[in-house]
Amino acid sequence: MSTSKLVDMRTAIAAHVHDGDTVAIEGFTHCISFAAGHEIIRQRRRNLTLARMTPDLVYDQMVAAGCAKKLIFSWLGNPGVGSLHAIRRRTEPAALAPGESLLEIEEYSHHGMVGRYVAGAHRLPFYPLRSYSESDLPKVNPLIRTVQSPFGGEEVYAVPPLNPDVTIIHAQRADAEGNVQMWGLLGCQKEAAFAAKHVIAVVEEIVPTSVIRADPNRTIAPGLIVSAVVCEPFGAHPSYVQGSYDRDNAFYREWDTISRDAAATEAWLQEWVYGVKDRAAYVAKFGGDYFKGLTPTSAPSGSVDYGDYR
Amino acid sequence: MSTSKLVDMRTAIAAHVHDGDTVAIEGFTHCISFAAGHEIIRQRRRNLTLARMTPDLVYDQMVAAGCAKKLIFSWLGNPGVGSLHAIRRRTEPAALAPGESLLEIEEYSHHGMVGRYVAGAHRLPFYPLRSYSESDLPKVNPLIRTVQSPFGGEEVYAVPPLNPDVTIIHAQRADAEGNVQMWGLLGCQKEAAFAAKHVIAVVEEIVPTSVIRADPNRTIAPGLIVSAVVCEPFGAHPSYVQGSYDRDNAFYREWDTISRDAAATEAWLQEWVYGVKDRAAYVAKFGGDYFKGLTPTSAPSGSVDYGDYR
Amino acid sequence: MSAQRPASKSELMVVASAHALTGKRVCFVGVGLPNIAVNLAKRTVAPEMELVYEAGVFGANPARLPLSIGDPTIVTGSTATVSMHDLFGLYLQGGRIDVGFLGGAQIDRFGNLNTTVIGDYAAPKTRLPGSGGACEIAINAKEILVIMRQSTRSFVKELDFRTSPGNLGGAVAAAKTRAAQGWGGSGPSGVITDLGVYGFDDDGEMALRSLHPGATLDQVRASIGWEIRIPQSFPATPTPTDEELRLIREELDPTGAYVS
Amino acid sequence: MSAQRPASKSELMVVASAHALTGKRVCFVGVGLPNIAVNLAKRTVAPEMELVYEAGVFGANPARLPLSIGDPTIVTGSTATVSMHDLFGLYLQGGRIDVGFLGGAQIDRFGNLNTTVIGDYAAPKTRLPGSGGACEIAINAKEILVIMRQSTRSFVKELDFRTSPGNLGGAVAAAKTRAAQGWGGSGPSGVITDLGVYGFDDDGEMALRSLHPGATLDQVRASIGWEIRIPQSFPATPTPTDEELRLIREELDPTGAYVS
Repeated sequence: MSTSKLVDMRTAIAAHVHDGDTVAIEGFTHCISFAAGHEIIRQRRRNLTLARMTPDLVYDQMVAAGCAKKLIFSWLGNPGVGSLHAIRRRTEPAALAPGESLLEIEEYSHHGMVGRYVAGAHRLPFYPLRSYSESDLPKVNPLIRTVQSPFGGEEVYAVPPLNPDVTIIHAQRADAEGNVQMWGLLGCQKEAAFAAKHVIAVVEEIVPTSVIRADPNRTIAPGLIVSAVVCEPFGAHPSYVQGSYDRDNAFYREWDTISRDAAATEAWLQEWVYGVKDRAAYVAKFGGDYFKGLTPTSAPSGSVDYGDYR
Repeated sequence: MSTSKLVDMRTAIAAHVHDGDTVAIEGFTHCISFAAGHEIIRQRRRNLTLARMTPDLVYDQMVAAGCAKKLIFSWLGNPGVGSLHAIRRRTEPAALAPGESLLEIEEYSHHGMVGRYVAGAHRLPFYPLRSYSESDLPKVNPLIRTVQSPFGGEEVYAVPPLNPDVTIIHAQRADAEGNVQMWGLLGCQKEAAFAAKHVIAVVEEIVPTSVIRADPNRTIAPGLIVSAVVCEPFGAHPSYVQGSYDRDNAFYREWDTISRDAAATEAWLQEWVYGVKDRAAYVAKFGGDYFKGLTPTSAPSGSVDYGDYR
Repeated sequence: MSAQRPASKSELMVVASAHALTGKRVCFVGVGLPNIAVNLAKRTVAPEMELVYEAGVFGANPARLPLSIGDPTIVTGSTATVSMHDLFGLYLQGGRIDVGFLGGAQIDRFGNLNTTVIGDYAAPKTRLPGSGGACEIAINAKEILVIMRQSTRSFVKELDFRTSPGNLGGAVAAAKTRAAQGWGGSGPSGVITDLGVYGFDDDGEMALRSLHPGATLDQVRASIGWEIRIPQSFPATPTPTDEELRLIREELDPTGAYVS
Repeated sequence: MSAQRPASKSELMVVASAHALTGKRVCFVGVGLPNIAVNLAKRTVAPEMELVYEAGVFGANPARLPLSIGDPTIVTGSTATVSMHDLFGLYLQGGRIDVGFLGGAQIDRFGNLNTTVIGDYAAPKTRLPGSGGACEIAINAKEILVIMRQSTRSFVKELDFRTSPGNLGGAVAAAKTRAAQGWGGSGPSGVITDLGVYGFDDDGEMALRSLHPGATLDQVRASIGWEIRIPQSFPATPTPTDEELRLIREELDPTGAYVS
């Protein structure tokens, strides 16, 4: 119906990510677009405000590469492993390298970050939630406030909308118009996408529109809100894509070692980000067997019937 | 894992619907549990507060049968046809039969009703929305109020939580523990179910738990929140179940004629509700070929892969 | 196709409504005439238009004419089928809808609409369906098109109940309220009746834009409960083409259930 | 199985945590030790327990031990996989979670927890992960179990930052706040360490409930930064059974990644 939005990653990032932008690469452990993060590093974007519930390795790498001036987040760690050391070097004064400044920090809880995206996506001035009561978080984040219920006067907490300039989501599949379908952990991709001015959808596979239309309940973002579609197999590595490949837990552990040392981190970036021209080259560098080892056996959902009504 | 919650409709209604309760039979045009509504009529429940976005024929019939003292709703019509005449006879003073009193009315817009269920399900004291501005609805419903944003002071409208004593949803399938899966129009079934103290899930088919677990993204309500599971094929007729049978548009039109006349309405209730002992008898009364005529040809969703990760 | 019988009043409404959708992208569809108008537009002047049904469907591709807004045919083959919470929150309130269609039992000169009651709210003469999604469509869709047949009962000086706001008491008040209250849209942009097409002038008041073939100014004036603004000159509404009539009569409403 | 090597401190923590889950229905699972404890409980004392992962999974049935909270193995074969919005809104805030597990860098005598910073917030000595879901789990899960190794660095008189509220300044203040602020839960019910199991007394203050085999009161006192309440008499924590140790060592953590 519409014209194709299919572009390569370089084009998508060049068109939609600009210095100073607020960028959200979402995906809760699952479907994190490392491919987009690496291309942002290669294009040497600067002064980005990076929003993400769990900054994960992708933001640790982007911070190490000097892309970020600020983080908006709710949990700052290497899931299942430990710390994000590059980010710690920019948040702990004693660890700060000469000439570097501290990252700006704006911090919430998980529900608070979700609420920020929901408010942004629903065009609400705030999102109410039962969190933060007697926590010190509201003391250090002036954007966590209370709101009084008009029914009985009870006070709950509220967070303001977050509307990224661009949200980047990874998913299993989309059609060329940008209708995106996803299964497994849904994170807050839908809300972060609807909250954004632009959406870049990165997928493992481009499918005909008929595949999307055969199962419309699986659509998390319609082409209407998507500015660019990028087909990038293994684009979420070292995170994973449900049904396509496994989380590369070995790399998550390895990053803990690499990232403890600034020079080793820089060397890694040189080899695996600056040193490859795109994700296809990154995948090729691992060798085909490497990804075979991450491929799960099949667990089919089964098909349901929507019925043909004429 | 848990014990079975599978019961027949008579048992489910007897156990969970009591005189004076607030009852929500949800389903937006799709998957409306007429089977439950008819059983409530047969068990002669009284003084119910009936909540539903679109009361539809099911509440017109329940009001005609004398079950209701109050309606909470957002759109009061026979969709695609016209008025709900039995309800009009209880809302227009000139049409009121001797000895009858006016129904209590508490009325919202669609988004407002959705918001009431969401607030109820999320345990929030209110739900904010950008609606009602300059409408007369807040003047006639004191539960539509304004709330001030703690960010910039902007005023938006708010509705209070709705927590039905029991929510009844219909869906394509569930397992015996009450894990419910649904596709097609999702309405506000999930929110209405999570908002309720008890949930009765009525389904076309009971499937093994393995079918549910093969596609966990399709689950709209987990067994955790479901008190009773009823297997009731064609239990949504004359509304429809995506992929199973079509909406019986002829009956929706026919009801317009029947319901214009109080005596004809009563005769219909005698024949089709009081006169049959359960939904199976109702279906048998139509004859098997009748429902064959409502069965669509197949439109499969196709299967996706979740991957077996060991 | 030739020697078509001339367009009926309903057909004139449908075709004029379709024309008003020229080039539009995302349209919130109601049942009945708006539904046929939108499907006609999609086959003619707005092939890229996405149909949104308030029941929770985006990018519908119905294989038959849906009787109700929740017909299963709007789901099968659609781009996205979502909960009402998502539909009203993400799509409508989120600002993704270009055009919403509304109708009503009463409309006033500023395009405010009543779909709630005739008479007193607490003791109505006629109980109407109520808002449904109309109140929030009026506020949050970027623009509103109204389809209604004209009569002095429906085009009234004063509404019995204002369900869905239009231009309130005029353009100035409306602009101020829209900004202060964060409305997503700019209100009514056109009213299509069985006699003509109306726009809203700088005062926010309804004014004739074109007169349907066969209709007269006397008919227009006699069926509106206030002195309707009629400009010095105005065109005739274009006569439906043979192809438009064929689409309506053969494809969209072959039984004449809506457009007769 | 016999001639097992004796239980390690981590194994004692895991088994004591599993025992604390006896008969529980819905548990919010964290990674690491809590994850192993919950999976052990499901195989022993709480077979009907449903595992909820904050990543969006209800009724998980992991085929392997998940390294992270978002491992694909928690999705495949689960009862429901949902958005974070649903997980935190409908399940947690909605009041459907019986037990939440928390840990932290610091805990005080009232069970308040710090997972945010060591040192000053604006210029921290150590930047920790932050809240994640901990703050809302502490408030909305019906009860909280804490798993932490004891040390004077972590069991402190005063937190550097209160990320997740426990019993605040004591039972009276906590009860008042919980009612006024509409908390869904009643806060911490137990703390399981490498030395013992603690409960909370009528003042809302931590008190020893049982001492692990091999641990001494001197060790307990030396690794807590305040004068810990120790009752006149208390039992020993039950020694892990052979079957419990076998499950941990052979099924749940065969590589000893967590429990060693």
